[in-house]
Amino acid sequence: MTLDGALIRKDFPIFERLIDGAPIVYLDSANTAQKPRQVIDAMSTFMETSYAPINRSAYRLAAEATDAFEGARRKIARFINAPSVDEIVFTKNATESLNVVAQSWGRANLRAGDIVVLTHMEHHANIVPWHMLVAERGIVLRWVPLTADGQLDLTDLTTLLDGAKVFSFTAMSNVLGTLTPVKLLCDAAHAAGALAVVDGCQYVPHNVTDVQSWGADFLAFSSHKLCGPSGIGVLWGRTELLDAMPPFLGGGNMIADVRLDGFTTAPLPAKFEAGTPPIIEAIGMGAAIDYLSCLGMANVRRHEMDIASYALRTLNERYGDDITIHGPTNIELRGATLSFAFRDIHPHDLSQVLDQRNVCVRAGHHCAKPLMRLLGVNATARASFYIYNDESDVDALADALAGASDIFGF
Amino acid sequence: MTLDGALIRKDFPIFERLIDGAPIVYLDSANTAQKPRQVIDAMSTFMETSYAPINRSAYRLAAEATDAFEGARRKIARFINAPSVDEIVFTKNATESLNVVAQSWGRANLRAGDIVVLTHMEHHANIVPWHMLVAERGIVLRWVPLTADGQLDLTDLTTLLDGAKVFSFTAMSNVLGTLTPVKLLCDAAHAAGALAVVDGCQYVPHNVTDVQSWGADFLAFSSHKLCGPSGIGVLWGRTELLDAMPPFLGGGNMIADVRLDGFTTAPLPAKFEAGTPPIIEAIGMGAAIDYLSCLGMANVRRHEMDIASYALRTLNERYGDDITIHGPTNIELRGATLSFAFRDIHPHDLSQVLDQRNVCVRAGHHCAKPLMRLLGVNATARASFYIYNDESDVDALADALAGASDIFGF
Amino acid sequence: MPGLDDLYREIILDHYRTPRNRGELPPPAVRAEGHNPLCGDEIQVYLDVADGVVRDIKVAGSGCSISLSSASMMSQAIKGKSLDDVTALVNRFKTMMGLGDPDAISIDDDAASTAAQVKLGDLEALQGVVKFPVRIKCATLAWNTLLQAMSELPAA
Amino acid sequence: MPGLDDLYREIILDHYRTPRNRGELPPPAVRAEGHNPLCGDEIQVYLDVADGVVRDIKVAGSGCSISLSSASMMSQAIKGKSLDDVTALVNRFKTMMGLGDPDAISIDDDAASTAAQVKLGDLEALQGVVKFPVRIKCATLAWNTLLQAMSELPAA
Ligand SMILES: Cc1ncc(COP(=O)(O)O)c(C=O)c1O
Ligand SMILES: Cc1ncc(COP(=O)(O)O)c(C=O)c1O
Repeated sequence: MTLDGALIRKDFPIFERLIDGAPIVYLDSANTAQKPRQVIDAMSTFMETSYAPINRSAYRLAAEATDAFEGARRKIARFINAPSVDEIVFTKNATESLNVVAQSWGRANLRAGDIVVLTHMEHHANIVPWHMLVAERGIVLRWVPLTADGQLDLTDLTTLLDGAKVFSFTAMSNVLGTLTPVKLLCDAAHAAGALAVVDGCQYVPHNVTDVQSWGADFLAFSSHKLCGPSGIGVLWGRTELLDAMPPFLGGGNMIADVRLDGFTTAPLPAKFEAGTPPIIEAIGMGAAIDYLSCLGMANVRRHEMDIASYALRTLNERYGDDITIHGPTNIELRGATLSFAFRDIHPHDLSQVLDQRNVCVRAGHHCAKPLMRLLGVNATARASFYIYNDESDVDALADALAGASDIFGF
Repeated sequence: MTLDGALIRKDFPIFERLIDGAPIVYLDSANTAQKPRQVIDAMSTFMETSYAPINRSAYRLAAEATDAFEGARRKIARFINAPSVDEIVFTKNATESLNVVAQSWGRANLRAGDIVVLTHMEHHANIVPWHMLVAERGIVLRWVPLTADGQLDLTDLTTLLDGAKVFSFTAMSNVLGTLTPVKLLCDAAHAAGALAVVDGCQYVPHNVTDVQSWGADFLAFSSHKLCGPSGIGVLWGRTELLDAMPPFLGGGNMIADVRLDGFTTAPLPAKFEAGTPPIIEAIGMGAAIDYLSCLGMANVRRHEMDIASYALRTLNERYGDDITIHGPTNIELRGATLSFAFRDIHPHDLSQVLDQRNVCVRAGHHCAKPLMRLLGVNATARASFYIYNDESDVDALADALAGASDIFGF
Repeated sequence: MPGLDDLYREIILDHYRTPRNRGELPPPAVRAEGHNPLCGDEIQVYLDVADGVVRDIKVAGSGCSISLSSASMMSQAIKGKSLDDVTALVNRFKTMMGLGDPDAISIDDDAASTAAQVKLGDLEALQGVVKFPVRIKCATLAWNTLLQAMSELPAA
Repeated sequence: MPGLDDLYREIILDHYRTPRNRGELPPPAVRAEGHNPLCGDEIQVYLDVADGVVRDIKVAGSGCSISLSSASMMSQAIKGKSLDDVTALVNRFKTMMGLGDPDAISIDDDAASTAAQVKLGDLEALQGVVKFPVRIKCATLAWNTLLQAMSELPAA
């Protein structure tokens, strides 16, 4: 099935809004995605008719709310093909998910000198938690380098992984759009005796995800990038690992018993869900997953490949040497997230000027400063496309770029 | 101004719902509160017209979303009279807020043998994080005991606090309804050289809160108990303390710089807000605070005192020795949260039977197992009242209790 | 909506008011303890097994009508039974509670059909609990504690 | 909605294309570094002060048109000024940027009126930035870095 961006936009109320008399060209979905009416309504309806505490009360309203909440968990388990629904831990965002891995698994298992391997294209969320263990524990970080066209350079992977305890890597770069060979990387990690931690923040919203076929150990992702609400993320982990890890946050719901002199933990997933969970958000995330599943994730991927091809072709043909688009040129190896430099215009100025035509692109370091330094820039402009975009959005971007030259007088 | 529960209920769509042909008598607000249309609409409208990333992009839509998000932070600062808006840290719930204090401040400042004082009426959220430091660090816990009518027994407070580094206590018990003398406790903590950490989860939604007049050091509370959405909580802390603490979660937004060999942290409050924050939830929480402020927190308190008085009177008059209501009888010393035992009927069965008349009360240990053991029970039934309740709800509860006797054949 | 009659059947209230096999057993009987973390209920199961047969069982602790009556009926049902029959009964009971969890799927066909044949007797009265999902944990508390006790039996 | 003309005034673009006082100063000039964590911009300010007067100032690093032009205009405006005048100018500029933060409130009346009298000159061109709140951090980056440099001056 071919997706029709214009038709999909009709499900997203924000595209009815006019700024300066024109609709919004939203090209910042790698940052956070817009919300379809189905998600907004699911959250509203839940608050209007079924809101109640989860898991702790005997009355029907609470049972109904619990069913809805746990139903969302089951949807998520299916969406990533988790072997067990109890392996789906709700967190507040992917950042917390990665911190749980680093702080809970890491503190229990990593000692001074232990090696953790990251890649040069990681988001700060998959760097800083490990830096914190460097400072606290004296673990050692190694970095997988990049090729000139922004892929992982795997030449020395075996050497890098030698003796490593963890290999934590993104399935798709939020800057370069690069898709990494996740299964191959998981296999390489395991061959070296290391855990494979996958940052799926940019991958899960855009592709069919199957943690079992990857053979991954942990997967982190956020709801807000897949058309769900903010305030909720997921950590998936294999049962044996989650079972053996110490809890991360202490409080209600994560305990079996609490006495004056200590506590025991609840079974999965409650053990990692201290306090009142993101109830309304889980309902919304479930609705987002229903929405995406209905489109079909294979179709979503194909749709984005089409847009990315068209964008690369259009921008390169129209601006030639005036534009530098980072990352792989082979569409099979990338998603529809394009970071670029345009003439000498600073990305911040570029974004501001594009905004005058309602073209929303992000300018900045994209929470990937080590990668920025590697690219030799402080910042890039980034246009990222999703289900509700189509070729007309690429054209709008290309047209708006022309306006930027005028102001800066080239 | 006297609040009219029936009028307020009209703002809450869930009270239009009929179960078995009758509306819901929701007496579980100490667990989580229902949401007014104003909050539901604020969240929907934000998603429909203004959803965008926060703080990281230059285009107008993002600037607008940022203003709305930071506006919510300002509302919260005013609501608790924080001296600076930068002291308002968004967390996922009060549980996380308390864990940040224990894990971030605690790990940096507490050593083996250091003393932390808690009370016997704390919620697990204010116990387990400290237990974790007992296991990890060897800190020592001391417990403020209770009087027979469920108040803090302060007879030996000076001795208990002697040499303590932290005094962490609830401003209102979620089981007994007891209000604690917060200012006095803060002063006592400071006189002993200890920090005063206030768990305001049950207090902030029901009373005028002023952290400056208390002289507190930290305050934790959740949005979902004050008619706001789930998925967001607050940690307020004094600037000097937050500034000196190490960060808790590592990732985007909380950094000033990230290099291959380390990172530096951003200023407050970003330093403690790693990753994409609860954006939609902050908007919703801001709307809830507007709603409550409009009613007036002093009026809310008076309304709840009236209901609590009526409830104590009605239940005691009607059921005499067949009912035991825990906690203070003096209304000045308690909120409108009533835990009780009714004849020999197990709270779980009681809750189930009351539910047949749509009376929703919680049965369980209320995440306060140490207190349960002190009371000599596994569980209590708890009816908790809020702005949308009135005397008719008390009557519904009293009537439904009669039905329970029938089934269990007394 | 299901009515309370589905839940509080007379036989359940009878077992609640007059619990069978209440008490403790001295060692070498095995003791296991179960919590319902949601409501704070705690139950202890004492199991005395010889030659693969449950010679005696006692239940202590406190709980609601559903958890205590379920424990009482369970104790009646398994006393004198072989461990194999007990296992089959546990499976049958859990199936009745709608607990089609992934583990249950892995039961082989033989075991499943054995489970289907096991007689529930009085326990059928607990069928109504399925309509009150929150109470399923109450009804299964004693059974999970029993399983734990069985796992702690010395190898034959 | 404000138009881009409010932001990209000709004088701003001129300072952006031809930045004044660009470069570095050797010690004993004080060096301070500022980040804009949102966009990754980094700026270095070198400050040479003698007898309470700014003898020289240089700016290095990279940034957008707003941050670099603001830095360039700032360097022009403060060169040769007394530290008191510089402080007054910083306050005046921050007030123009709408930064009525709590600290600013604590300025006493005298200082506030002094600040009001300080001439902004070319810097007035940056007034339009207030309409683009996200860019305020760009416009003030050099100024905050300057304050930091001043705080690191050896005590007179
Ligand atoms: C006194 C008290 N503290 C802490 C909490 C934990 O709040 P949350 O579950 O929102 O993290 C609660 C509520 O459950 C509470 O009543
Ligand atoms: C690759 C990658 N990892 C992690 C994150 C962090 O996600 P969140 O901000 O939702 O925690 C992001 C998004 O910002 C990302 O793009």
